[in-house]
Amino acid sequence: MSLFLLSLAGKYNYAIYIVLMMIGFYGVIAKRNLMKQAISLGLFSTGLFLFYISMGVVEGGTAPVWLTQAADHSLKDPGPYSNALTHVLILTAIVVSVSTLAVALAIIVNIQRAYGTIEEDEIRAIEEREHPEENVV
Amino acid sequence: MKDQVVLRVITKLTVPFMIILGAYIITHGETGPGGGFQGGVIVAAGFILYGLVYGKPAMHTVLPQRLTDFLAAFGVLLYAGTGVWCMVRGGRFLDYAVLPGAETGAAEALGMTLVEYGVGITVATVMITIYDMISEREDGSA
Amino acid sequence: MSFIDFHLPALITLLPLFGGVISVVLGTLVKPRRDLSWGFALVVSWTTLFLVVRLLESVVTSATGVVTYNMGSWPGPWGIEYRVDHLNAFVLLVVAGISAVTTLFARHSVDAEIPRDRSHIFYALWMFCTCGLLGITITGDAFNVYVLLEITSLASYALIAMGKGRDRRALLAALRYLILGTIGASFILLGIGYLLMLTGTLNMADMHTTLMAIPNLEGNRTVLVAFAFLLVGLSLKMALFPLHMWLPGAYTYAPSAISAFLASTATKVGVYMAFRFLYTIFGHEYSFNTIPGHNVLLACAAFAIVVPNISAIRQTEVKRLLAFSSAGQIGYMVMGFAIANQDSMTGSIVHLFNHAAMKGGMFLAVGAVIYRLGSSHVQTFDGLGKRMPFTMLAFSLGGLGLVGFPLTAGFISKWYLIKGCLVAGYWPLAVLVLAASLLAVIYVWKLIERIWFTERPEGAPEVSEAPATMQIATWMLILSSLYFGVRGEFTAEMAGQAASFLLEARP
Amino acid sequence: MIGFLEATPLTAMAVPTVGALLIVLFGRWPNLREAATLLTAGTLLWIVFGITSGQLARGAEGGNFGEVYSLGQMLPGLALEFRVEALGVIYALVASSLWILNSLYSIGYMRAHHEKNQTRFYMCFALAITSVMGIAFASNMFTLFVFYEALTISTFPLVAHASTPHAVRSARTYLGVLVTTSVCFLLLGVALTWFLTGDLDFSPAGVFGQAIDDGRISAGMMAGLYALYVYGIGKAAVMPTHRWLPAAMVAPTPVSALLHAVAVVKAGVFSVVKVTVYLFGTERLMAFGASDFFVYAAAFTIIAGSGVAMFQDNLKRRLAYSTISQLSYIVLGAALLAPAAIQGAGLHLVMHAWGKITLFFCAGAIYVAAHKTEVSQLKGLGRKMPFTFAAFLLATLSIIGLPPLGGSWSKFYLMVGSLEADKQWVIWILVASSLMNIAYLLPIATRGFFLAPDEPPAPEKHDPHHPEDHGHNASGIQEAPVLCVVPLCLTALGSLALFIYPDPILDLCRMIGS
Repeated sequence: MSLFLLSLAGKYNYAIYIVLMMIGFYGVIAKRNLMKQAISLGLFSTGLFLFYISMGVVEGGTAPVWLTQAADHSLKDPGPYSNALTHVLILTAIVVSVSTLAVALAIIVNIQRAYGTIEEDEIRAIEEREHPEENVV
Repeated sequence: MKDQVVLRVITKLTVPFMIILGAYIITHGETGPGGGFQGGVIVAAGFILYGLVYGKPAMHTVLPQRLTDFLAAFGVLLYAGTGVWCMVRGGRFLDYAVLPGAETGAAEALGMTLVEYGVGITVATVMITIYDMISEREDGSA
Repeated sequence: MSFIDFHLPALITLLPLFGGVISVVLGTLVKPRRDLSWGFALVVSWTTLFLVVRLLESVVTSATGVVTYNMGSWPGPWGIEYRVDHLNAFVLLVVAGISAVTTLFARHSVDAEIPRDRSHIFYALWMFCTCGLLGITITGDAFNVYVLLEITSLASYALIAMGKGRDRRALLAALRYLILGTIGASFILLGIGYLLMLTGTLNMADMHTTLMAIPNLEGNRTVLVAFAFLLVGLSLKMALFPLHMWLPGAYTYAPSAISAFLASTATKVGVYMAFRFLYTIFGHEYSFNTIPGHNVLLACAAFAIVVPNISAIRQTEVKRLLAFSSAGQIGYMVMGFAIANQDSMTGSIVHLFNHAAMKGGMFLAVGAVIYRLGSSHVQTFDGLGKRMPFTMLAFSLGGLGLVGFPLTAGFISKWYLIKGCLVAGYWPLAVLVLAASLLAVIYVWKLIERIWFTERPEGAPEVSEAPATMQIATWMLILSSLYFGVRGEFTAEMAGQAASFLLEARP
Repeated sequence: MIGFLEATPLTAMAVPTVGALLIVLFGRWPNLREAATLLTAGTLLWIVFGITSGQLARGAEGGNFGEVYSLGQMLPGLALEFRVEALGVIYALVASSLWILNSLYSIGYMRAHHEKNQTRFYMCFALAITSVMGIAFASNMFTLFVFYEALTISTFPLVAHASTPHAVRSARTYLGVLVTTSVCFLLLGVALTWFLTGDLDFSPAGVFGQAIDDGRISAGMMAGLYALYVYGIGKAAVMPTHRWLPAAMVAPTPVSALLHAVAVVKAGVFSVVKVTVYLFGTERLMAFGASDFFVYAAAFTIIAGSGVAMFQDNLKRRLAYSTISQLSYIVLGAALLAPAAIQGAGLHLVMHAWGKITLFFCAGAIYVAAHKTEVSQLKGLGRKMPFTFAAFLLATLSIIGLPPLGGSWSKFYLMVGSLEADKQWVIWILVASSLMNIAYLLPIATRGFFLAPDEPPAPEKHDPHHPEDHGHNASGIQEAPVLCVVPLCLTALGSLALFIYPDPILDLCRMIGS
């Protein structure tokens, strides 16, 4: 048991990523406010970013950049460095996630305009009143 | 926020530096940490700050909506165009080695800088467009 | 080798990308005119189709059956590698073909449903979506799949939301699709992340080699976790029961042309991704023997061909009915690749093609009805056979194909699928497949009776036949589905080649 | 290359297809459209005659199968192929000869009735005949299945022709039963056969030889497969798959005639015989006793069908149940497996077709002329409509199987067959069924001739839409239009002729299975 806890403590960032993701997941499922759903979605993605970033970390590593020595302008090996690949990947994923959020927000703004509310329950009520024979939303 | 003099003055002072910083980060992306994404966002932040403080109409006089639309597309065009330029010069897509200046290593720098600027322009303008879209009220004010 | 042939794989994705960008530029430079954006999109999409056909030719004629292209000349596993074999080429043909035909259809429909000053944006998004779909299909790099998947998804969320002009529920449907789609994509990204941790590479073929070299693979929890995440993410993206609930709304309220386009390509590319991940990366040995992935998939598929089809019967909105039916048809494809033998795989891949043609044609026919009558409620179809005979004939023929009557394409796929079930000894599934086509009979016949054997009600608005571009587009798809139903050789052989490629786990 | 109008299976299918196109093209001009129908029917008959004479010549040399004509591969290994063979010739001959008469009759009937959607009607008719030709000349089970389904689809609009809710509902039953059986059982059977043997070509030895020798097929599997086929061919209406047939009675009478004599039901029993003889092979079936069950099932259907028919007052429904019963004669003949029984089955295919189509023509003529649909309303009508009722009587005798009418030959052969198969009790079934036929068919004609008409009914509401309609009370009734009466007289005389001169049909029947 203690061994398990110890290994957990050593990989605490992985635990955090799971917690973050699950909080976001819960929000997406449980919250009836569209805006809160979008925020939860952002949280969900953040957990994912943490996972990728943790993955590339090398103990004691620095940024993977060649350093220029002041004296003769030659390049110096920076020593151990983190895996840049995962960080580059997650940079792309962050951009994707931001764009997704932006589209989500734009749609929510439009929903607010079309329905006058962003509460899912209220929208459902409106739709059921308008289209009683279909099971809509 | 028309009456917030401090804010207005500070904004006017900061915005140019933000844009310069953004441009620096985009340019620096070729050899060090930085690049189009980060730099683009910083540039956009400059414009958005300006829009927040001075109102959207003021921002639109600097950067009309059609121009942002155009630039967003132009950025992608710059990026993809660089790739195709490489193809035309006999390499593969985004094969910088065939660009002019290959012997001095400038070819890579050229290709990457063009691509980074392409990405940067697109990211900046898209960010501004998103701000534009979301902050729109039905009465049109900011 | 000419410039075009050498760069074919890259050009196929670049063309729609450039097309989309230029469409935006054109729209900002010139005042948007009615047919300008459409005409431009048309040229781009048909040129893309032409390039895809050339690529298909070169794949079929090449000695190894594989065409590769390294982005930026980075070799092999380090750079992004485009890798085209029979399977990709076939799916590319579906995507590019459907995109070209639906663009042809779109002229009047988009004019009626999208504000004119947004049309250049609309077509640009459409081309980005095509670019993404083609990119997913063509790339051999796992992370690239994710990025392009998100490009596709972002474009399609926006496209679906643009249906708000006709029905504001489009917004809700788009948001729901966005949320579930993002979760699905995140799961896929997680799965890729775990694989990256294990193998240190993103190239699919390389991943497979490295995975196979891992000792005690069946006991490796990380692989299992990656597999599970990918399975859930992919199921969401291809709308496999019970994760299909985003699909009916999204397809119902999207603009007509987009419904047809997405219904015949988006989920198909989802299925294609499942092929790639389960077969090319994990290998069918691992996916279906080492761990019982097929049990989960077969159970889902079995429910998928029954439950959404039953829902389809109850629908009163034809687009929604077709959408539910699409969710049902996914079940056939998944069943085919989960059984994992030559025949069932062939059936699955052929069905991917056939269903795209039939369902695309049907959605286009409904789009024509919406253009003329403004609604796709079942009651608008009453007696429509007299007023729009050609469109309705196309719709009915597509419906027959959906049921799987002989001489239509649907029959070919079902035949292979049944044979695959029998070969694998899953005869109850064979019976289920047959019985489920009876469900399709019910909802198709419900419409056929309305169209041909009901009088047009008193006071119904007068309608005439749909415009020529709409009819040509609809009939292109329906006729191709009929042609490949009578002459199934081409499709069956392509699919058979692709299936044997996957089963032999040739990278 | 096949020449224009050469007597081949492909031209036999092409002619009605082209005919359907012409009918659509001429849809606006009824006379031209009907001329196209008749011209097509005539051409087709000529081609089928050509095929028949070729087949008879081949039979004289001891051959049976003609050369293979292919429409190309539908799937790798599964081709749409056609081949002339005796049983197919019989079916095609029946269908094409009766189609031309049925077309004549349709013209009279449809015009007298001012039916709507006549173009669709004639077009689907022609397409149905295309499917029939496809079934008749199919050289493998796959092709047969394809056209079997095509026939179902092309006849659906005919059944639902009236477009009333009742018609549509009944058509739904029609489609539902036929599609369910064919998809769930027949297609499964075909797929299983293909999976087990890899071969679907019709040949006298059947396709299962290799698989049986390898021990991959047990007796139980063989019987199960055979059951999948026979129940899967719902058009053969072996109980309990018969429900579609009475439901299809809502169709206009020419369609009922087509369904019950020419196209659909005969496609069913034809397929059963074809499957029995050429897919399974009588020897293999006999060795396993796989078809024994269907001797009983068919016998039950014969008796039960007749039994139900006795209690039907609606004339067309009574004929429908009679058909169910009569179809099982053919299934019985096939299931008995004895050569004479199979020849009897082939003969009955022809004899019943000519007899039953006459009965339906008469029912339609009575409806057109007198608007009567119930048996109980027919008293004394024979005196007003002598030709119709005389034809009805002749056809009745043929169905019962009394000389000098064609039906007696087929019953004779079936009885001989049951002796050959050593199942004497079947004879008693046939005799009992004949007695029941007498009980439910003969009174119709006698009632028409010998009973005095009922009291003229109280003046009923006059239909304002058809003021010139033939009278609503018995006094105003006269014969139906000429175009209705002539075909039914011809078919009745045909039944007579088939008794006197059955030789070509007999020759063809003897070729079956050789």
